[in-house]
Amino acid sequence: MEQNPYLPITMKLTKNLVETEDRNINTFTLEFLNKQDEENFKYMPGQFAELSAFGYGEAPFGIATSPTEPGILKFSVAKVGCVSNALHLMEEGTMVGVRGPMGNYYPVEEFKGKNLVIIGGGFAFTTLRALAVYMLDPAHRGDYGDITVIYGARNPGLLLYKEELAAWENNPNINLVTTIDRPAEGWTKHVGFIPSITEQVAPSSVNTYAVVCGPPAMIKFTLPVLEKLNFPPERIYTSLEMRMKCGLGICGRCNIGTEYVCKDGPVFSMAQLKDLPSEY
Amino acid sequence: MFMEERQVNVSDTDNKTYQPKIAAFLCNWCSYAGADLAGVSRFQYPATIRTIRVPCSGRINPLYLLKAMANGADGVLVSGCHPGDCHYISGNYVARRKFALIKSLLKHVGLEEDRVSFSWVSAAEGVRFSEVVKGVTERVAALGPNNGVFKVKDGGGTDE
Amino acid sequence: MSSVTEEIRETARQLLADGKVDVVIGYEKGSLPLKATPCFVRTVQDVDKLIWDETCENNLAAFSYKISGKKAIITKGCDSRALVVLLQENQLVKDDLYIIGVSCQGVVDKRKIENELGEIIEATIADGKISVKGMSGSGEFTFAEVKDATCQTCRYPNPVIEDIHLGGTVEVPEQAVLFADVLEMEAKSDSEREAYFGEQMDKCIRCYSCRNACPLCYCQECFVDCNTPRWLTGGVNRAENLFFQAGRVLHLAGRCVDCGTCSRACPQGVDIRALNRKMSRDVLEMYQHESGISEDVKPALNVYSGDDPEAFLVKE
Amino acid sequence: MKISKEKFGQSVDALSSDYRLIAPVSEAGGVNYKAVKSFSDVKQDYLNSKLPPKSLFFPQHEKLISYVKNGKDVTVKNELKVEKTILFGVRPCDAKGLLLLDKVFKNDQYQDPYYYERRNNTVVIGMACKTIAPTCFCSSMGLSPASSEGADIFLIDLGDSYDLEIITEKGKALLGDLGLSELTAQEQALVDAVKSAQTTSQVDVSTITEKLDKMFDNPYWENLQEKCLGCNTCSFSCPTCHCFDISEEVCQNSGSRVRTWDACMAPLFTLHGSGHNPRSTQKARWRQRMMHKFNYFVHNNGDIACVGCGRCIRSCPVNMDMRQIIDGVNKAELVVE
Repeated sequence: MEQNPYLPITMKLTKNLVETEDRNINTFTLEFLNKQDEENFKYMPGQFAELSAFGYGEAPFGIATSPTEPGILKFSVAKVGCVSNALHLMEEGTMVGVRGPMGNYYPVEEFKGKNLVIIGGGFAFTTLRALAVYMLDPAHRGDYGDITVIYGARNPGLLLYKEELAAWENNPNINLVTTIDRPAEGWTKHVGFIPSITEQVAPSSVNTYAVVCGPPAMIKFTLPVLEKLNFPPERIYTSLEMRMKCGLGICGRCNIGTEYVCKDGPVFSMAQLKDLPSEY
Repeated sequence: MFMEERQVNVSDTDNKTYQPKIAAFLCNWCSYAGADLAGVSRFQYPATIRTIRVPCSGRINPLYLLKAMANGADGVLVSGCHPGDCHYISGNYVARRKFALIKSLLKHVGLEEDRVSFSWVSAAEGVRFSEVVKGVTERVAALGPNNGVFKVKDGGGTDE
Repeated sequence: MSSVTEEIRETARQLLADGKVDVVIGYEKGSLPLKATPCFVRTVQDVDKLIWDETCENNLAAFSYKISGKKAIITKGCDSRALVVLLQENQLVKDDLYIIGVSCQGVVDKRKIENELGEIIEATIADGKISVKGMSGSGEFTFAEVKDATCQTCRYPNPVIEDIHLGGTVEVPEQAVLFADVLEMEAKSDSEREAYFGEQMDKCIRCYSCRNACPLCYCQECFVDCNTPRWLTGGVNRAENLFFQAGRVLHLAGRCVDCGTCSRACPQGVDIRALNRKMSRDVLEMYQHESGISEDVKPALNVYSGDDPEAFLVKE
Repeated sequence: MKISKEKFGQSVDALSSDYRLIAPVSEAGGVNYKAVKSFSDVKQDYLNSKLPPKSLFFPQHEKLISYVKNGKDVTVKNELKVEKTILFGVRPCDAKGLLLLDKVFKNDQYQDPYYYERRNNTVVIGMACKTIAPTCFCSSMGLSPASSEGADIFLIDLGDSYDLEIITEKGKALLGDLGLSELTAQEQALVDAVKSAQTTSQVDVSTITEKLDKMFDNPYWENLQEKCLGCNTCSFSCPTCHCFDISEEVCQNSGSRVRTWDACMAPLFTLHGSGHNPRSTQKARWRQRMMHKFNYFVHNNGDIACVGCGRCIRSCPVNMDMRQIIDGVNKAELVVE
């Protein structure tokens, strides 16, 4: 019999880190229990996995680590429902279930030789982080041109991966722009919503791809800006969220038209989305 | 507080001498204190109840009782303040109407009457509390383990 | 065509033409024999779709709070009781509502006919007789023979609340014993009742058509859908189906208006009404209350009396 | 070719040590597929089952995995259990329904082992319809009351005997050499009559897929579903509806992950944790239902996901009639942009 795609592997929660000041988002570091599991779990930035808190249920989350970070997986999860609450309360050392990797990934092959602008808002930054880390890896950095990251949150306390962001500030391989919605004490970087900051700092659209992830309102207002900057829809990618259960394109709830977000997505280009019904 | 999803299985029929397990929903202001008084006064009563403290008998949702039975409690006891003594003035009066209907419906669908018991026990009635628990335990024990109409077998699966 | 149908169409036409309402919620002829179906008339041109006969079995009060705007509703006795409860529970704005009252002789229970003749191919109703051509034969029934069980014990065929009344009224037959069906069930032994309800619950597939058809099941989140806490598992078996039905019935205790739409909606023919009727009888007997009769009478479970019966208490 | 019912029953019963027999039986809720001890318990005269036989492969409630927690540790167990099965008396619409479900439970990337293990271990014996209900419309869906598509062995009831046709290798392997006899001329005439029968009720689905391609924003959906109660009756009684939910059932330290039927008609079906709902109205949900059956499924799997069994029509409490809705799509005016 083929492998049962409903059967999760168990992984050990080695770190349960409070990520944001409002304590709403934690980052979980999971460790593979054996080499075999890790080898079977071949993934790329942009893919997601179904995380189980045994006794509570299972929910899909984007993988925040890049395959260039061996031995572990990280997930940054907001506290919204029964599974995420259980995960937040989980003690380090507990076993959790993981099914995946699922879905498609950012087209890193297609990005080769191109510049990239990564635009993220709020806690949708998880798989974007994976993408940035993947491209910054010495093995891959040479494949890509300039990398610009525009990342915004409501206030400084809500930015994810603060230490990493600090390191990127001083990394010549990446151009990081962080912004917050309103001025805050001690904040010396950009202030303003992502669409307007993008307009100010975005690189030329020539030979450049854009990857945009964030709350619907942010996406809605950022897309026109990118259009204005002459990014064609084929060169704008985004990752969608949907209520998912099986992650296998069977259970029937995450489709947008003929496409199942879990199986055919979650990464879509704007050109693809234009051909699909606007039901997301 | 975030409500625990975990379900507690209160049924355990492996014991050699059968001791029923009874989910007891006790009002904070009276029966819970009554149970406390029974305890500190060393009035003996069988260790059959699993106490769940509620702010008022008026807070009891019929689903609590159904859920307890579904998860395998052999019996359910609900106890509140005597009519007229409600901390919130009328909570138990409103509850009384509900309770009468719950009791009547459950009997109607075939649940043994003695599995679900209601009483009024004040904070001063330690002796009475122990009497109530003794009585309820005896009657539930006589019925034996819960295989009643609400008991969900094997986590609920029918798998076909 | 019955004169009531004519009157309904005329009234609807007036209401829409005068702009008094945005929509008239009524019945039109369904696609199956002996089946009317709810319809929503918004233009004068569509008014002639409206009908009124013994097949108008749905409780239209269930749509009253789902449809926005000012609406007129064709209202039978039981529908009107549901509207009263909904008004009491602040689910409806009275000013948005225009109640077109019609008296109801009762509705046809198609299942009774189909049990005898198989699926119905054609049927006509004329002069109180129903002629049916079914898959396994033809037959003729008197209306009384195939009247829905709910309607046979109906005590409120005439609307208790209305803005206009169309057609005549129906005389309420005197019932020697109220809730005779419940009494009969009560007289059975515990195990007989358990067996009866057990068999009923075995049929249930938890499609929730009963809940969704019920005008008074309007909870935003039903307890069966709630996942924190999770009251019910997804199991479809006797015990859990009874949990669902009992939970629902207890939530409707003192509110249920005995329209029977739950039982009629059930695709599996579960006798859901038997549970609701039991509660209605208890409420009437213990608290002398019938729901949805008057907006001024407070619902039985919202009030109390110092000397409410306490027979259910433990003896200690 | 012909076999007497008695002899056929004996052959089936002879397999009872290896196979369980699932067949139509009469029960309180109507005729349904249930395990029977012997062929003599099988109900022979039935229009169709109340619920489709899909639950045999895709139960309404099934355990996928179970686990036991021990402190921080957990042991996970696969709960897949399969029995060899003969599924007897499946009507052409339902047999076709199984073929459609086959396409759902296996896509370009995944195969559902729970469904497929059961499916692979089951032999489907189809049965032609001799009576046709006024709500049957399988003839419109490329089937007929005697189409053998989806069956491994196909039977036509001739009274005391069956006209038997082996359709697949699997069917052939099951029964072996039965010693079939020739039909008499009279029986042949009966078989021909059954084979040429069509449903009286028909709808036109010849252009519906292309039409729906252009209808996502059509006003047709606006008032179509107004009377829909949003219950799950149509989905649960549909031989091709397959949406499901996965949830957790827990008792102290052990628990299981189960899947249960779900339906696109329920508002919670697509509700996000954030509160956002991509299909927040009954209009969107009905559009999804129609699109999925008559458009998306065709694009993804090459077939319409409706077999014309008519169950949804018979069981709908408010008389939403699939035939009328299809007709409405055919008649709807396209909005020119």
